[in-house]
Amino acid sequence: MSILIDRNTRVIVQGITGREGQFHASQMLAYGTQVVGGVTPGKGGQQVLGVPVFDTVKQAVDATGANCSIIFVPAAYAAEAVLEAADNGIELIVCITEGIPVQDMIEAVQFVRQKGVRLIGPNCPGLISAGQALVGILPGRIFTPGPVGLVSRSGTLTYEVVNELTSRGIGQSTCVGIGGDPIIGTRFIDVLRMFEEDPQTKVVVMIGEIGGSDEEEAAEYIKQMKTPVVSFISGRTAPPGKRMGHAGAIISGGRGTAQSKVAALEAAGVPVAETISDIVDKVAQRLGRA
Amino acid sequence: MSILIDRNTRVIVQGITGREGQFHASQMLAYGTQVVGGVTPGKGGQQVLGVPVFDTVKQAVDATGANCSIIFVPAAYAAEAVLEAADNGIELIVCITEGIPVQDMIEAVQFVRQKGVRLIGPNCPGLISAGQALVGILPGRIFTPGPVGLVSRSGTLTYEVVNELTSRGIGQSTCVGIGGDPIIGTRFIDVLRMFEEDPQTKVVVMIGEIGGSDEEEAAEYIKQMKTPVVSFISGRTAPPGKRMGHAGAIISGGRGTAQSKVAALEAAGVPVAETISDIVDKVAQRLGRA
Amino acid sequence: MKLIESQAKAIFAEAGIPVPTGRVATTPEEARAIAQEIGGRVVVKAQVPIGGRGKAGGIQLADDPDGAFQQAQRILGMDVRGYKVERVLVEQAAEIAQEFYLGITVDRDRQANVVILSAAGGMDIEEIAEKHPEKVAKLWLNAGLGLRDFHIRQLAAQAGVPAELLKQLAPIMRKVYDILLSHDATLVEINPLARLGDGRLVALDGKMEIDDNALFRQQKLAALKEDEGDHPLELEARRRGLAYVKLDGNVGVIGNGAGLVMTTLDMIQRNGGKAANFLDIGGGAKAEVVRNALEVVLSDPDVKSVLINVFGGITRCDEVAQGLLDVMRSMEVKVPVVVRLVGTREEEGRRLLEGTELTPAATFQEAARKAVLAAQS
Amino acid sequence: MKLIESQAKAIFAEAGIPVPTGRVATTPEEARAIAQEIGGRVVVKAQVPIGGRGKAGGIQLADDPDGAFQQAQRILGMDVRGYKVERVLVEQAAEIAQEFYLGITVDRDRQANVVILSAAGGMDIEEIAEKHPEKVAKLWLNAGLGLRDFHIRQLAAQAGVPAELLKQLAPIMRKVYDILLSHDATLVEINPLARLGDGRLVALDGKMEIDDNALFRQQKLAALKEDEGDHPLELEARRRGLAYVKLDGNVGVIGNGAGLVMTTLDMIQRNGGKAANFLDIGGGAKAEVVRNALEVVLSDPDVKSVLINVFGGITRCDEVAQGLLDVMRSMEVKVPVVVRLVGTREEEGRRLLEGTELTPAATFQEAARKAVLAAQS
Repeated sequence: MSILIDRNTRVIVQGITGREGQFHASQMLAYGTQVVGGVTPGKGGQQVLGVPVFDTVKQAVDATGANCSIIFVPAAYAAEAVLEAADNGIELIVCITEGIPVQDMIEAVQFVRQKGVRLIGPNCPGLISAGQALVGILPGRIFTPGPVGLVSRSGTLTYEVVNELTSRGIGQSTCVGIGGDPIIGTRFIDVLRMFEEDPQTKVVVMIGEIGGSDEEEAAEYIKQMKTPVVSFISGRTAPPGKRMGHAGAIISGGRGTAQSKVAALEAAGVPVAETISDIVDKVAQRLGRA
Repeated sequence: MSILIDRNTRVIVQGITGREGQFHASQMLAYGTQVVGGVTPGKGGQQVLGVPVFDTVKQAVDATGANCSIIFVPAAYAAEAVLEAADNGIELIVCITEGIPVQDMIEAVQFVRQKGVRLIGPNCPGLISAGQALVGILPGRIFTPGPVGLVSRSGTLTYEVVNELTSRGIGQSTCVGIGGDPIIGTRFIDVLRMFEEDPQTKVVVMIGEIGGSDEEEAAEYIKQMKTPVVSFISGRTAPPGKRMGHAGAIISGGRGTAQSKVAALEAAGVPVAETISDIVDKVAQRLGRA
Repeated sequence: MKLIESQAKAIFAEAGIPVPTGRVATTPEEARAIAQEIGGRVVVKAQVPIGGRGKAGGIQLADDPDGAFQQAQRILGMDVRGYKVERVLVEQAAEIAQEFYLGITVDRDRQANVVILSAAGGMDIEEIAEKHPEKVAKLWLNAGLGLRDFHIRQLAAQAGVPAELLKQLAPIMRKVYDILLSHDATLVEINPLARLGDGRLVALDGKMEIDDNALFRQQKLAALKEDEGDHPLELEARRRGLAYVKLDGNVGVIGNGAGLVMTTLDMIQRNGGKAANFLDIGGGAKAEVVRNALEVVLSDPDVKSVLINVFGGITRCDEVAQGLLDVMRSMEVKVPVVVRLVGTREEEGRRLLEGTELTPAATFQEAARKAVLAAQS
Repeated sequence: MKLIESQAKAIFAEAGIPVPTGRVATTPEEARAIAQEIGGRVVVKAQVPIGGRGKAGGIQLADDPDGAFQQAQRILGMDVRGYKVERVLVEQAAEIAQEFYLGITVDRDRQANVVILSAAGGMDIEEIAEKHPEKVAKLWLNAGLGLRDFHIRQLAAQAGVPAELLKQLAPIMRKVYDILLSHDATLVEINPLARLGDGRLVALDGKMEIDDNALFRQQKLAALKEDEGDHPLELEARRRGLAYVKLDGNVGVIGNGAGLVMTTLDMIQRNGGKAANFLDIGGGAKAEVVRNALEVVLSDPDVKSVLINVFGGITRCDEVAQGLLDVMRSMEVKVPVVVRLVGTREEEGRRLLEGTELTPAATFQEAARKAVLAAQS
């Protein structure tokens, strides 16, 4: 088991003829993901990496039976790509693109929700179900199947954790990068709910950061979870009012501080690790492998 | 039992301070309907017929716990009144107003559907659950409780049928006027589904007319219904291209003729009455009272 | 209400959709002057609110201003399926390379606006749908989302419109949707949307239908309403605020409720007669409305008898009776009037009519029979 | 990016929202001339991208042009919480009867725009929410539906805005929402929205925040971007396309991934040091980007040591190493540079850096410790 994606997920790549899209499509194919087609307006009829390219998502879905789409479309057009996927029967949309205007995303996220479609991202590394499928830009080679589910607002930081988990012989179920933007399709609480239902996932690692209140909201939910959660919050030393790389990583009006998040998590009985090694130690403990 | 409304339905009247709104509110109260308040922007704080008037639907719902709204707002503002009701927790909206612009209704009907709210009308007489509640402008005194469910695009024609049913000792469960506009919130098929689930309703009378293809669609559904349906179609002699009173009663591009509807219903095994007396005869037959 | 070609094209041009250079003429002289202005070959087109003018000879080419004069002379005054041509549109003639169909209309079954695009333009959309169903692309719009670029790509791909035309097609489609919403239209159609020899897309013919219910906020369009080729009695009824349709029989009909009146027409036919009109006085009509209704019906020379069929719910039978009495007292009624009044204040209504020349009827069936007989005698 | 009062008010005025008559002055003479033009009493307001200017004495009334000159003279050059005042807004003084708060902003938790209205204007919205929570009305908008009249009535009723003001308030609210969307704003705020003695509603102060991600389609606003009071190193980094934030420590930081870099800052503090900056080179950075990053960090005189922390996923460690080498070769690096490279092409990267003056570190912890020590020595 795993959440969101597995061996049977049929993926199309929106923006497959671009540099990023093509490179990561090849990485996904190499990982064993069923990449069944791509979409680039005006390039329909071509073949890229052995899969057909279509002008529209509709054509791609009709021809390939895809149920998942990953988006590498430039920021100015990415929200529209999300709308197109949601409007044409795609069930899971993964939007990698960074820098999408907030108002575009508000519309897209609301539309996607109305359609009952799941959107991961934007401004995220996507997700991977270890040993099964990669729909994203995560470095597949560091992952190994196992009992740890990860959900994170930060890509590289997660790789650090996964790398250490794997090197200590602890595998992963699914790792979901939910993205660093203020407006995202899937939040911690959504993924935690899925991990709670997943028999493979025995421990969850949640990696948060400053900005917003998703971690606080998640803390409330975790109180009633059966699966143990280990957390980490980055940005404890970040100054207020400054965007720390991610558009969503900002303390504004005194809200969204690391301290507030740590306090909420600890109040919910969730251990908050101080360092990356500490995260892995705490996971090992909960798996009885300390 | 009944469908859509009963003794417990809590109704507010949007446009209660208008002539129409106030008159019909009094009729509904007289019938025993729980009219718990009214809404007229700018007139909040008044009392009409012993019930409080509010400026907004939100205030009315908060104060009265209403779950149903009936709209007597002028055509230019009626679609907005539907949006307001749907956006504020009303579960059943009955829009009496005639003459609402089509594009306004397209937006309203789509929004209502998205919200999972039920809209009856517009341009309809509303509905009545005989002996329980009247949410509409139907003449309550001609109804008597019993086993016949009615659904109709035409008000007065339905009263003719009900009058004759009652005079022959055959009562009614719920009578729903779905409205004479091309864009309406609830169509034949929606009401048929509800009657099929209603234990009180033993026979359904469906009164259609020229325009659109709701009757044809209903015929498809009736094939699998257990409750017998008797139908009537008006406008057999109507010329093409002319609106016959109702904005929705028009044969255009050769579609929406009475002949097409009669054929579809007969093909589905639904008896189509030739006259109003004939409707009542066919109902009596099916009830074993012929 | 329907807008004719020249009206629709004026709206297109205002919105920035390319249309051929041209103007409306009401005389051959004007047509010549316009052709002179335009220069070169022109097309002279009858402006009537009905299709089939091409087959009727209402569209003609002219090589020069004198030719335009002659063609206009021939077309003006011509009868196209019952409509007399009073105006022609004189336009620069176009060299057509390909014809597309583009329309947005209301789909009542799906409760949405539907965009229709086809690479087989020039014919009626029904004809295209029948002959080339595979070439007709349809897409139903979500009102909140509107018409987006991906919709346009989807439609173009499905209809087989060449990709190189997308850059011109996309803004035209967006404008057509804007026009639909801003003009409260239920149909905006460009057919054909032509690709000319030089590659440009131009709206060669257009049609619009405006939602009558929205005319209160479409002042400019409402002003055109009177221009429609409706029957004079329909215009008069509209002025009096009545829902009236002229029909070709001889039994005048007045009733309350569209369904009831339609059924009354049907019953008249079942009894061997034919209705002269549809007239719905609506719910809760007062005496004044009834009087207006009867006056309009009686002013129709085709009417040989009148059937008044009222089921009193909100409508009070005594109000209806009073309205009838008012007419009987103020004018000489030369045809038999059969009256069926049932429901609210039925007794009071009947009592008011006792002793008048009106023919009472107890049932729907009896009323229809009596009215038909009266018209035949 | 934040727009200051005068910029926001120019946008309000263009949209038709009433604002006081006034203009920006950069000298006392200009202030006098503007006051002369306006006539009567004026208010002279410091234009700085930060709150609290009132308390700092940056807002003053003047009875006549000479008074305006004097107040401008006093305010121009003043320091408001670290910002030097270079411009003042000279405006007609208003006789305020009541102050409202009106704002629309992005609520990231609800993933929607939220309209906020309060009858207790004049204070910060946080202060209003704290002191008068019952007077703050909020409404989250559906993007498809937008801001409708019933929303406005709902907000006004909840906020206790008198009904007689609705006629003025409704168009202002609609315009604020239009401005939010048309300018890609994440905040449009009018505070106070004042009812004057004569009953008119006027935007007396305004604030806007523009989504940096949307500046590519907001040309006019993008041109204002450089005006912001950012640190010169931040401006330089932005020119080079780098996500850089100046901080007040002495350990320069470069890493890939926002979370990784934030954690690096946190680790530096855990080890008793303090970072001089945040700098994320992002995913898949090439040598060129690394070179740019190091150059910016090294140009900061506060920097006493540099920590390069890279986890190679898409980013290749050899590319990073190459970028570092390029800098080492082209300029004299005077501070110790600690490098931790892990992941993709880690071996190749380390090999490239062998024999250089760079200090290698194997772990996150070791890297942070070494960089902090180096900065302290």
